[in-house]
Amino acid sequence: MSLWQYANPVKFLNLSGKVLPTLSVLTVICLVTGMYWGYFLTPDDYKQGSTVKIIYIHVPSALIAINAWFMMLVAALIWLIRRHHVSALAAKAASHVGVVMTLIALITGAFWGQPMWGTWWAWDPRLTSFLILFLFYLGYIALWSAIEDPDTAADLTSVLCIVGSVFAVLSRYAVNFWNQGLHQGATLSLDKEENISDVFYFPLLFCIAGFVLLFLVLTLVGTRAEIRNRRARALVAREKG
Amino acid sequence: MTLTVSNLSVARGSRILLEGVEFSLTSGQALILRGPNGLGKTTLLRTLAGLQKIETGQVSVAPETTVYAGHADGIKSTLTVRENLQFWAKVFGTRDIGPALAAFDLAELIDRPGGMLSAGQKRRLGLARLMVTGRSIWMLDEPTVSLDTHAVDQFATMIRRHIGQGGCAVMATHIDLGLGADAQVLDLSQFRATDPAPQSSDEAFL
Amino acid sequence: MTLTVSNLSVARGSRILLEGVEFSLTSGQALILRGPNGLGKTTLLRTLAGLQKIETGQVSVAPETTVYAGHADGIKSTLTVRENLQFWAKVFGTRDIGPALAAFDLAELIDRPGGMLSAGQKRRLGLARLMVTGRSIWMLDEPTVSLDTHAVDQFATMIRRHIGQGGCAVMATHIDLGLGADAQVLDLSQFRATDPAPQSSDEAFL
Amino acid sequence: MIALLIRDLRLALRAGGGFGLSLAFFLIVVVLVPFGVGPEMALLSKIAPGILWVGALLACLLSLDRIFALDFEDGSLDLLATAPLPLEGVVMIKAVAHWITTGLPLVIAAPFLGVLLGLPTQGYVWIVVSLALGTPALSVIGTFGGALTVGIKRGGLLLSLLVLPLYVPTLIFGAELARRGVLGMDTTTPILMLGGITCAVGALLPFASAAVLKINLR
Amino acid sequence: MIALLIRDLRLALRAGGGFGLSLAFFLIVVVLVPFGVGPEMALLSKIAPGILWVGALLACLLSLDRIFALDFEDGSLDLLATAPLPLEGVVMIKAVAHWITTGLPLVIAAPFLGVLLGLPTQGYVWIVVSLALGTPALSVIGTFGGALTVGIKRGGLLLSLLVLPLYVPTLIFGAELARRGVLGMDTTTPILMLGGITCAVGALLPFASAAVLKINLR
Ligand code: HEM
Ligand SMILES: Nc1ncnc2c1ncn2[C@@H]1O[C@H](COP(=O)(O)OP(=O)(O)OP(=O)(O)O)[C@@H](O)[C@H]1O
Ligand SMILES: Nc1ncnc2c1ncn2[C@@H]1O[C@H](COP(=O)(O)OP(=O)(O)OP(=O)(O)O)[C@@H](O)[C@H]1O
Ligand SMILES: [Mg+2]
Ligand SMILES: [Mg+2]
Repeated sequence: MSLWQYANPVKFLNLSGKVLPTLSVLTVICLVTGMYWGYFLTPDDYKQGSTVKIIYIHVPSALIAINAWFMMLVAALIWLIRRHHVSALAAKAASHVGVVMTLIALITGAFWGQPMWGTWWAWDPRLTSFLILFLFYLGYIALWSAIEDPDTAADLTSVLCIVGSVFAVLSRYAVNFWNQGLHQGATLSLDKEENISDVFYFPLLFCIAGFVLLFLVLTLVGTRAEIRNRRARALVAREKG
Repeated sequence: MTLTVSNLSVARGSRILLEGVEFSLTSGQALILRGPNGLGKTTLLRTLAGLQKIETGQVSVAPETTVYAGHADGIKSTLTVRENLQFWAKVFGTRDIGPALAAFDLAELIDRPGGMLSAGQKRRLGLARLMVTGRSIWMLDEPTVSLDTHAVDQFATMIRRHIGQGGCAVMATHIDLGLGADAQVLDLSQFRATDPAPQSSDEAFL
Repeated sequence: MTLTVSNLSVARGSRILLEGVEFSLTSGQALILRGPNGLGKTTLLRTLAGLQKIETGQVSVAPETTVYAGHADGIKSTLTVRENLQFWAKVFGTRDIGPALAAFDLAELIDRPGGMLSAGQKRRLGLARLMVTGRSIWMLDEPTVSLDTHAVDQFATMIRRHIGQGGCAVMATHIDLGLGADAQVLDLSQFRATDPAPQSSDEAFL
Repeated sequence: MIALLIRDLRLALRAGGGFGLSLAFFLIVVVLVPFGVGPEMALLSKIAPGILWVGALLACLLSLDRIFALDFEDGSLDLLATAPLPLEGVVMIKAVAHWITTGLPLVIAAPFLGVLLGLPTQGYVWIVVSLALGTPALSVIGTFGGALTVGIKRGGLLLSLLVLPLYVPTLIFGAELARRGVLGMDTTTPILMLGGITCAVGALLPFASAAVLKINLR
Repeated sequence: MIALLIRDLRLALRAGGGFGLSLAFFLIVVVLVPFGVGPEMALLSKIAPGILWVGALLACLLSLDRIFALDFEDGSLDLLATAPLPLEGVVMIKAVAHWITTGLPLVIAAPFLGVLLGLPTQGYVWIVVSLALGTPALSVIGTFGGALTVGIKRGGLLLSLLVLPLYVPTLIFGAELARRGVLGMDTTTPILMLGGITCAVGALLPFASAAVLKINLR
């Protein structure tokens, strides 16, 4: 049997129902460990003070925000090529998680920026392209909700997702170009990765793992809800006639 | 140049409306579809015209021989009657809009903008469009709405001439089209989906 | 509660269409207006309803007793049948939408959004609206368009009940409304403006 | 009347009803300006109050054609005009519904968007005050414009053209109020003027709108 | 195909067809900005290229919903879809007609409006070049957005929301090109990028638009 059999909504419901409890428990363990370790067992940074601890939410959520879009892109392709309903609905569910993660990354970033850069917001390329990603999410979700027929909505949002991805990459390049033109060298973004010491690194890993699991759990739950919705619709249609 | 429909189901808004629709039409035949409000006549015609998805079953017809005329006539209110008609003539690669104008007494309205036509005049223009398409299989949804008795006669004449020249037509209507015995009548009530099954895409969820 | 029209001219787009229209209607009467396409039936009804200017002549009627129903039914596609109807009931200060729903078999469609109705179902909802207005003089433009024969019967029943209760109705139509002898018929062709005079405001320039 | 208000709010909130979209448009205008003007915060924070006001005004403008055009197209407006409601009341209710679904969200969102443009801290309260005072006038004036253009198919752009000059005084005093507030200057005159415009416009313009609507329906 | 182009141009030029209105909107945005930002010429001339680009983009945006919505509402689109024209061709023609009636006037008007914002003399040619290179991309992308939202009543604002992030690269390179031109800096990269975007978008996006339109008409 191929993997595709799980693209059947009913099979998917059964399988995901089985894995969800385990996944949820794992999520809680990772998040609690990472957060507790990060917030209570690490020292304050010598330069940034305690604000550095925003990193435990900021970085994982930013990661998820971007990768959720990739997942949606893959799901869109699967829907357009193989027309598996689960993938269309999973894309929809992922977009809801993705937009929230984008928002969290933006907000935590803003709260971090205030003490570090003295401003809530700067038109740094990285921040800017994130804002554009947020707009893409908004448009995508608005399109889903504006169309009644679920198959049509799935088709249209899939095309939007693909076209949007191309443009998102293009904007990323454009934004880099645009900002360098004005801020020669004096970019605001921190030198990441290298600066980070192991003390912060390991709890961060746990947090990232926790957020990845959280994303999976929320997306699964969302997909299941969408499937149930469609099921209810189908049943109502059969009943009423 | 035939239209054959076999075991067709049509759906709207995730509900199957008609099931197992079967009929076939060849050159020189006209078919009138009847059935109560909300049965699915409009849906069926749109499906035949390729404007809606086929749920199950087959429609075998060459798409480049059909033309559809629905509730809306697609008349631009700022273009004149002539411009409206000529546009469609060009799109369908035909030349002469004269016969179409003559068939529906539109000659005197020729320079009037579409927005200044009365309901019946609009509909006459919409029907005249059929003649300039040069297509042979016509699909008409309530073609005589708003027409006065004289225009209904003109419509019947047009249809008779069309099928006389080897064309064919499928029409949905609630009222008498004045075609008498020239057209067969098909009551769609017999195809009403009995156990209204959900649409095929919803079925996957059951 | 009467409608008296004397020596009325109506115009559209700076052309007088009908001249010297005369009729009067009292409680319990129904009047059917007939005439070929483009004669001015819609224009006349809109003038009577106060939606268009009176050229010359008089229309004596209390505006708060009339209600107009034209080609468009004013149905909001995102509101359900119930919400659509209830809105008009509230606007006109009536309470109960039950009888109106019953008169046109709308009970089973009550939670369906307006945009998901078929042409005939929309029209039935449009007619049901008349009943919730509680107004007594109805002005209807081609009320039975798209209705199936059963719904036409329901419409005739509604009109009979309305005039039986002392209401009255003016209707423009090309087809049989199923009212038989309950309604008088007025052929508007006799009032066609003979020498299509320019509209009054243009006259100043002659 | 209440029924009409409820219906309009309900229509706005239903799928495709446009609620939140003018907010999104506001967001987008504010986001686009840095792309056009360049990313320097010093420059941006200088033009921030003005851009916020222009953005709010444009977002408001774009939703104006929904006020009457939808009702006109599906025939509801004819029916409303012959219903036992005074047309002035209908116009008033339409303006109120428009403000609730468009103006109010803009007022609430403005400070957040101010962050993007680097609005100085003391500016937030003034942006909110100036928009809260000014947007009702925008809705009422917009309703007038909607009534003027009601018979015209896709009159959206014509509507903008007609309404924009009428918006100028509100914009001038509104933006001036916000700018003065940001700079810590005296704000009495613009506050009084802005409040005066909103009151006067709210009291008088509905009559003009109703008159215009009557002419258009005839 | 030619017949369709002629029809669309004719429709746009007739009364109420919207020709000139997006131009007027452009004018008004440019006029409003000084009211919002304040009258200092030094500041205005600094933001002039950016404001001109943002104004042109908004004007373009506002006319997008006419591309398909009108044809959809009166049933023409159904008839066009069953006519012997490839849908890709229809989409292409629609974009061309939109550019001729909207983009081109904007390009021509921009230098005149530049005067109002105190654009430096050497900037005029660059504003024209950048808009001439960029607006075709705006029309094509806009057509895609129009095709996406065609079945949705008054989808105008949703359309804006969908299209605006897609406009960002064009806007950035366009405004950057104009700004660099004004400052006398090197313009090769933005010219190449802008031209590249326009060509790529013009060659590929119509297929996506046609696909989307097909889905929407089904
Ligand atoms: C609104 C403001 C901000 C936004 C939208 C934002 C967005 C992002 C994004 C998109 C990433 C990329 C995640 C990845 O690709 O791995 C990221 C990573 C990061 N951000 Fe922010 N950020 C913001 C503010 C800040 C501030 C103020 C700081 C610190 C002073 C900061 C520090 C970091 C660090 C350390 C990373 C991890 C870098 C890495 O692992 O690659 N961010 N942020
Ligand atoms: N907006 C307009 N401007 C100018 N003339 C118009 C306008 N609308 C309609 N007309 C013309 O006015 C005349 C009367 O139109 P009206 O709609 O009243 O006719 P009608 O009797 O209702 O016809 P039908 O039976 O076709 O509905 C027609 O000849 C029509 O061409
Ligand atoms: N957009 C829609 N979404 C869901 N259901 C719809 C939609 N449009 C119509 N329907 C439903 O589909 C059914 C068939 O509609 P259709 O328009 O095909 O009927 P019809 O036979 O043409 O009726 P009529 O004689 O009234 O025109 C109706 O019951 C209607 O309520
Ligand atoms: Mg029908
Ligand atoms: Mg009429």
